[in-house]
Amino acid sequence: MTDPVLDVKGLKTYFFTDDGQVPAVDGIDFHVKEGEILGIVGESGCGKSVTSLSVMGLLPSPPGKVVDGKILYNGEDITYASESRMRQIRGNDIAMIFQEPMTSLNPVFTIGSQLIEAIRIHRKCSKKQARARAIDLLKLVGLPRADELVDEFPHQLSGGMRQRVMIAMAMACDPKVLIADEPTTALDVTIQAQILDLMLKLNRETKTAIIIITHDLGVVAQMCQRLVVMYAGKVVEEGTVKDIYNNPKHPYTKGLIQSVPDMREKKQRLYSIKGSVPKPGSIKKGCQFAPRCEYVMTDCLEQEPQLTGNEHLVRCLLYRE
Amino acid sequence: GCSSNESSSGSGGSKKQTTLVFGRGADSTSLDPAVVTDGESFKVTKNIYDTLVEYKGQTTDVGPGLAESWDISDDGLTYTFHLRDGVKFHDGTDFNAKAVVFNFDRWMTGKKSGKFAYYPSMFGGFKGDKGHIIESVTAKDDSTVVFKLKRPSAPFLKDLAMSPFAIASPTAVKKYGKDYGRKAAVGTGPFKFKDWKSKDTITLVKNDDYWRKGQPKLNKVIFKVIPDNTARLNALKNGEIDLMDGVNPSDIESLKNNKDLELFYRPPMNVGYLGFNVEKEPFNKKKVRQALNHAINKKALIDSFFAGAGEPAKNPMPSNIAGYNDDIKPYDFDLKKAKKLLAEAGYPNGFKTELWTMPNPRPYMPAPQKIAEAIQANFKKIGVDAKIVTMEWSTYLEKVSKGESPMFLLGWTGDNGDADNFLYTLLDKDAIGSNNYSRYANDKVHELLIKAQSETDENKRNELYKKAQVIIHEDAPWVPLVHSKPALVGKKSIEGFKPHPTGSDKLNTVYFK
Amino acid sequence: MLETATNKPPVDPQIEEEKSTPLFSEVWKSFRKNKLALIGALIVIFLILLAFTASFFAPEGINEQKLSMRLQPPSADHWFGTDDFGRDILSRVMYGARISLRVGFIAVMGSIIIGTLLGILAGYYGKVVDMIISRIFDILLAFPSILLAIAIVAILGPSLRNALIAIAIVNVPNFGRLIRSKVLSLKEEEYVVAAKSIGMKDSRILFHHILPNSLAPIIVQGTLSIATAILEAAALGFLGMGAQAPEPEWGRMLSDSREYIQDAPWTVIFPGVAIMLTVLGFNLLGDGLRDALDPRMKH
Amino acid sequence: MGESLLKVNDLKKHFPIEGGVLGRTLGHVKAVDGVSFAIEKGETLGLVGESGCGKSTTGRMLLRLIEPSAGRIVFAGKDMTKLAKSELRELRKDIQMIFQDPFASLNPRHTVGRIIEEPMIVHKLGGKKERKKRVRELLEVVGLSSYHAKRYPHQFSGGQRQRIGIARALAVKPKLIVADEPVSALDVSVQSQVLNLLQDLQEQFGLTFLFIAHDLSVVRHFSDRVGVMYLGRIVELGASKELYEDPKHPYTQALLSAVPVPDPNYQNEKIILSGDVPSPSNPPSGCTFHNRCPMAMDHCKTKVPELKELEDGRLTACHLY
Amino acid sequence: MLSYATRRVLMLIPVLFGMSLIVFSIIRLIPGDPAQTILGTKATQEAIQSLHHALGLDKPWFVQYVSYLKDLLTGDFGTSIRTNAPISQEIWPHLAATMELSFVAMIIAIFFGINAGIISAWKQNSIFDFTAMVIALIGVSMPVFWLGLLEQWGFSLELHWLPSIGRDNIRNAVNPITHFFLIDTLLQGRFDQFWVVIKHLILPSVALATIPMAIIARMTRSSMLEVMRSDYIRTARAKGQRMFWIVYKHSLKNAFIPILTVIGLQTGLLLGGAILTETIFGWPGIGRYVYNAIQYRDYPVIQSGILVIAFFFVMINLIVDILYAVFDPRIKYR
Ligand SMILES: Nc1ncnc2c1ncn2[C@@H]1O[C@H](COP(=O)(O)OP(=O)(O)OP(=O)(O)O)[C@@H](O)[C@H]1O
Ligand SMILES: Nc1ncnc2c1ncn2[C@@H]1O[C@H](COP(=O)(O)OP(=O)(O)OP(=O)(O)O)[C@@H](O)[C@H]1O
Ligand SMILES: [Mg+2]
Ligand SMILES: [Mg+2]
Ligand code: NI
Repeated sequence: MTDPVLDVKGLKTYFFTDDGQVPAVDGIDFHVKEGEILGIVGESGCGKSVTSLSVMGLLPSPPGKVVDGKILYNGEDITYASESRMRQIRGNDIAMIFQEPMTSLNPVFTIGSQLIEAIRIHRKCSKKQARARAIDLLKLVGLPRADELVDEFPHQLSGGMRQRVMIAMAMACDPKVLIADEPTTALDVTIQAQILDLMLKLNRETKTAIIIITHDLGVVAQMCQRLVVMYAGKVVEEGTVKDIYNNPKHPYTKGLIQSVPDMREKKQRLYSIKGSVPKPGSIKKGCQFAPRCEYVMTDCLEQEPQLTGNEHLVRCLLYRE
Repeated sequence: GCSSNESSSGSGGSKKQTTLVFGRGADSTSLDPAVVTDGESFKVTKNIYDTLVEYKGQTTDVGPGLAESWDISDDGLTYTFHLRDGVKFHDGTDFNAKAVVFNFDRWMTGKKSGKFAYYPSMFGGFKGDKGHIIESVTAKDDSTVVFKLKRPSAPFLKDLAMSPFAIASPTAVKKYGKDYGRKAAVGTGPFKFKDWKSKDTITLVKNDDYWRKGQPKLNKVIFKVIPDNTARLNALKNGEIDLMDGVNPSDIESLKNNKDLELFYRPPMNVGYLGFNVEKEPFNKKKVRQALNHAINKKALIDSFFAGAGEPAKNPMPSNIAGYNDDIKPYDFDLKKAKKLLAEAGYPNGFKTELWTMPNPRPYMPAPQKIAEAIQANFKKIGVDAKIVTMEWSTYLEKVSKGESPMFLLGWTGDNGDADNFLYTLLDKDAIGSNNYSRYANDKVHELLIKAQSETDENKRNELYKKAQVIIHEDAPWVPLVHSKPALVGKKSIEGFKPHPTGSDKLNTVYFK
Repeated sequence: MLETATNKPPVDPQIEEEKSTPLFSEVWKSFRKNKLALIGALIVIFLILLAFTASFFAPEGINEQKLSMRLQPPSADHWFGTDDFGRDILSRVMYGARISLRVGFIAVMGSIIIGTLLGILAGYYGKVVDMIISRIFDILLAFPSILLAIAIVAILGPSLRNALIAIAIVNVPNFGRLIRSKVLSLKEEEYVVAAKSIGMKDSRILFHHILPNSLAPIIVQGTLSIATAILEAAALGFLGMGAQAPEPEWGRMLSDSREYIQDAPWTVIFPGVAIMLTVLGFNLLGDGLRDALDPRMKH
Repeated sequence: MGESLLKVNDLKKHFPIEGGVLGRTLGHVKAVDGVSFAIEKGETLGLVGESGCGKSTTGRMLLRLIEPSAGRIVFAGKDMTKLAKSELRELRKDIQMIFQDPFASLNPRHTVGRIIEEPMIVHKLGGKKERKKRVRELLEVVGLSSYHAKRYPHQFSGGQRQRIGIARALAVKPKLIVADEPVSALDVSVQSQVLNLLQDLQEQFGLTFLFIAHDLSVVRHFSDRVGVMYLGRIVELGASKELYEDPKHPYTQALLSAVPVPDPNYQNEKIILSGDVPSPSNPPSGCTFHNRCPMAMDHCKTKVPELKELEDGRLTACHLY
Repeated sequence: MLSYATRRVLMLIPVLFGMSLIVFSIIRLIPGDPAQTILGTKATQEAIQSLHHALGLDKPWFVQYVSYLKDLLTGDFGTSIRTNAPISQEIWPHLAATMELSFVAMIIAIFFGINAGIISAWKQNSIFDFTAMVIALIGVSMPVFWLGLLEQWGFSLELHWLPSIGRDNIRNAVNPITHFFLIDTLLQGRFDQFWVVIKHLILPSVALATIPMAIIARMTRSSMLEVMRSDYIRTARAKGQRMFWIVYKHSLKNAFIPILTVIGLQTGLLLGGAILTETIFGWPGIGRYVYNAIQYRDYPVIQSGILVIAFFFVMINLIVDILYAVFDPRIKYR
């Protein structure tokens, strides 16, 4: 087996706010190998975005800070790398696309100039060459009229087109890892299908490892090989997509999968997890999911479960050895 | 920018300074003296034009000007002026009797234009008006002009010396028409008009052909508008200007100690007073007016707000004017007496009233608001609670003249140095509605003043005025406050500058050491 | 049986904690953290106290002239020195607080009331009414405010009261526009649509939903406007178009003692400092309130 | 099944686009362009479609929150488009709305109790005491506690707020509820709670729903019949089971295929549509779908297809049939 | 873009028309009589009346307004009642004086304000940020007239470093061409005068610049902070771009629109609001010109002066609006 390109170990990212310390990410482990597509699912506020920003070194700081853990890129520890080293990595080795295509492009610069900038930061080339490359990239992501688009402004493009531009920009320097933070949440289903299709294609062609962050279980099921399920800043389950969908272990994962209506058949009644996602840090002791868990045991309120198992890992006292 | 050495070398290199910058508070309104009424305009026109006769030195005595000499007929109705020969206007045309006649014709027939304000007020109206005293002005020959009057007028010569009656070039007046006085100003005076930057500077240059040989001594005079007194003084201290008027009294003390600057005092020809509206309760009571006369500490007032540059007033006119009654004993500052008088008048606890004051400094009262404040404090001590009211100048005059204010600060600067110009103008019952703001009417006084107008014997005339002053003092329609000696300040190196009581100075004798 | 009963969500722990009137306490919480705003609040409170107690604490009356004691430098007797009438400057500055605060508050209240009325008319009734009112605002705003104020004072005559009226008028368009835009945006808010959808009358929507929710920006703008109103009043006083002698209005005091700046600088310095501190106080307070009241500013 | 509770006939809304020198009308956004449907008492009609296709506009026109440009809305036998303002306010009691954004639809300055009570005050239902009592009842009904009445909206989570919104809608005992994307802002686990709640309420009170959503699975789960909208028109309408299992219109087919199914074992053939949804201000001629339709024929470009009945009440607007 | 601009220009017409009407009626409400002012204490009832007639003040006000408007349309501002001078000639030197002063003040304000704001935002919560913002707060709270007095006292009266009043050396006056003295002196090659003009500009322009500078700094900071939190800045950082470029290129251009708004607003305010500074520094500007005219009830001057100021104010807004489109490509299509 090949070594992972990106390996995150025990990452903890806290926010130090006026209201106290918020453990947005509270010990996360995952890794991704070359050419692999990893999914990270979790509900809003569970720390998905913070994880990805931590990896990129883009946390708003203050108040955010990585307090523990390691981020290894190709074996190199970049957790506390210098800003200049991080600048070399960003865009070049690890690229990122964001949830909101409407606001992620700078409205006052043309598509072309933003793409050219992305290229010229990491590649020595003339403006002309960069422009040619930009047009190629736009074609690569399936945008029509690429040579006109370079001179247009973001507001002249639809959401789906902008997301393609974002992908083109991310792919500009052939990164090894592409982190996509909810890349399709803001898009319509038909457009989502286009974008996902594009990402799959790129993954196949360039062997770029992709981390898809989403809350949509459907997207994960269709796209990913492996899956990390997050809850309240922690990984609660990790494994291959098939394993997890066919045999979810953690009560949260189970509940999540069951509570989604299935388009193919009408369930009489949806399963539902009671309560709502807690604010990070509000549950101080025991399992974060305990207050909502159907299978809660007295131990759960006291003891913090660990991630156990191999290949298919789960963080639940039900599975302790 | 302008340290003093830089500026003095500004125009003349290392040579003697020949440009004088005169700083003043407001711009001229026109350079045609006949149409203006404000002192600021006369300051400039006085240097461009000459009058037939001129005031001598720092007095209001009349001496030759464009007329070398004159004869007066015994009945006092015919004046014959012998004009100076060889005088030329700045535009090169000749000054002669025709020019004089032209000018007088222009004024006396100008009723419709509404422009010539001084003429009718000094000569009793325009041509055809009932009061008009000039019968005719004719040129006997090129250098002789004859004035015929309808009735004798004691101040006639003094009137002719006034700035508004300066002689302008007929050619230029005709040529420029409406624009005369703005685009052009052509007289016979020591300086020629060069240019006028509105609200900023007026520049005059030397008239090389001036009829007083060897004058003027300056090459250039710039009148610079710096509206704010303090700013103007700052400019002087920084050497940006050479001479200025409108000095804050508060600055005088420190100026006295300034070795680079010199103070000049203008001999007083004015009166600043607190007027009562004698038609209004409670000022219709003589005792109240007298009480208030006793309640003001004039000396403290003058020390604090005129920096001593003023004489306490006891009469409505300054002491250097013929007819001044020096025997009058002023109301002394005595609060007890004041209270007693008030009580007698029926106001033992005083009363509430308003004290109106002018919005901006005037020559006779450089800090009217502060004086009002001080008077207010004085009056408070005898229970008179006066609220200070102020408004914009023209409204102020309008309302005061309509009798809307119970008590007001005002003043008067004499035009020609004649007692008539004070007493009749300010306190005669004929002047109610114009300059008799107190609305004071006393038939005795009226009689005396009218008689004096046509009395040509100096001594008899003076006696009449003295009598009138006694009555006025007793009736106390005013509190005469002060005859201010407005201060001017200039560089130590200025020589030959003699401020004139009328408020406008001919700078032909001025030079720099 | 309904399943909802069994499915009842557990009460969130954080809901339990907050007890007191939440909006106020929340605002106070975020305000308290802002040190500058607290300083501002302190200055303002201090000034208000000063204004109310000036007559007790001022060492001397405002108008006690002692011409013999003119222009004394600061000393133990006269901490701020004396002016050209020999009056105690400290006392006058203290009384001045009363004048400035009164001008600030009343003028701003006036503009708020008129501005709100016009703003509501424009925002809620739209169309022609909006056109007319907005254009009037445009026109008024196209004149530099100090010039407009001067013109108004010229009409009414110079006095503190008229300066106050002028300042109020000059500030009306600011509030009018604020309210108008607030009404326009709130009209589209979903909870207002919701109110409409339950069949609520326009007037009720206006008074129960739109106005209360416009309050925060009005308070903020109001506080900041007090600062400008005080500055404007001082400027008018300085030009002789505001408070009249012998009222100890700070701007007036400044212009009255300008001529002494070289010989008796304290006569100029202290009133100026008073103006600056007061305005600063209200600016700080307004800024703080904005940060506390405007959720957009939170980060 | 009884009478139609609501009948909508050829409903249109054209928003003017203003601009130019004097604010002239430059054109129209055809947000809704001829929509007809009926809702029987007690049933749920689902409305799906991509963003901007006119779902919300349709929903809001039913309450006349937006004035229709043309068409008729007959509710309980009364023509709503002809009502005077006061009658309309009266009628709004019978139609209530649940909004998408749980954060924006509650006045932040009012207590929850007041929010729920307000409709009763407006319609003068009961005395003060009764109203308070009913508020408490309603809170219990939607799964909150009666002591929540004193709280303010910001003290609740998204799911709880949505329950408050539902309670408000129920307060006046409406006959029809227009639910505009009631769950799309919610987390997956909370979404199922709210869906279940709505389902329960419908059973309990016999409510009729117009259920608007863009999530096809949710619509399928909740609705008896479903209408699919595209660019302001309904392109297909039918019973949900049949429509999902056998979509007729090419757009419906593409839409359904594009939805990622949360099951890694399920692999469907995705129909990826090209391009974006055209702007409603300038819709394509003829069949508005023709430029993206994989099965477009020549006359699709010119002829507008009618909504025709195919079998057992299924309506489709396509020239293929 | 062009149609946008024309549309904006056309929208000016009713505003300007309304302004002229308001100005006209406002000043007729001002009590006080220009004739009385002109004639002063020497006025008689008769003289006032005939002057009224000569000035046309005895006609009904709307007749006066219509004829005023007619003149305006032909570019004739009328003549000053007081000096009889055509206002169109008088007004320009004053306007130019104020414009020059405002322009220099604005340059100072913009340069220091924007940079202070940017650095404050970039180094948020640093000592620099804190100090700059406290200074800015004091700046907005500063009574200009007081600051002007203190400046004059310190730098001119006590230290004698800079001239205290005026815009050029009175004795060695600039020969006006455009009336912008900085330009005129350069055109004439008078570098000595140029330097003198600069020296005269320093104190008043610094006084005048204080408030706009503070406002611009504050606005820049908050606008930059907002922009720097935005998604596209995160995108730029994710590309690996340097902070310097992110701040000065990506953020500034976006943050510039609200900054532009305050710059426009402040410039407009300076034009008419410079009265106080002009008073203190004896600057022969338009503010004083109008202020004096109000004192003298010189109706035509007040009218035209205020209108010209308002016109420039509106023009500046227009320019700002058009500049928006330069900085924000989205606006053209609105
Ligand atoms: N700047 C910040 N300051 C304080 N807390 C923060 C900040 N940013 C994020 N958090 C906290 O970190 C937690 C995780 O946030 P994150 O954005 O990673 O969630 P997410 O899983 O991406 O959610 P979503 O699906 O809504 O994007 C949140 O609960 C939030 O409260
Ligand atoms: N007030 C309005 N003025 C102009 N156009 C409008 C207005 N409201 C909506 N539109 C336009 O009408 C179209 C339909 O809008 P609508 O909100 O009904 O769509 P929707 O189907 O609800 O979309 P979403 O899923 O995003 O909520 C959109 O193109 C929108 O831009
Ligand atoms: Mg996120
Ligand atoms: Mg919608
Ligand atoms: Ni100089």
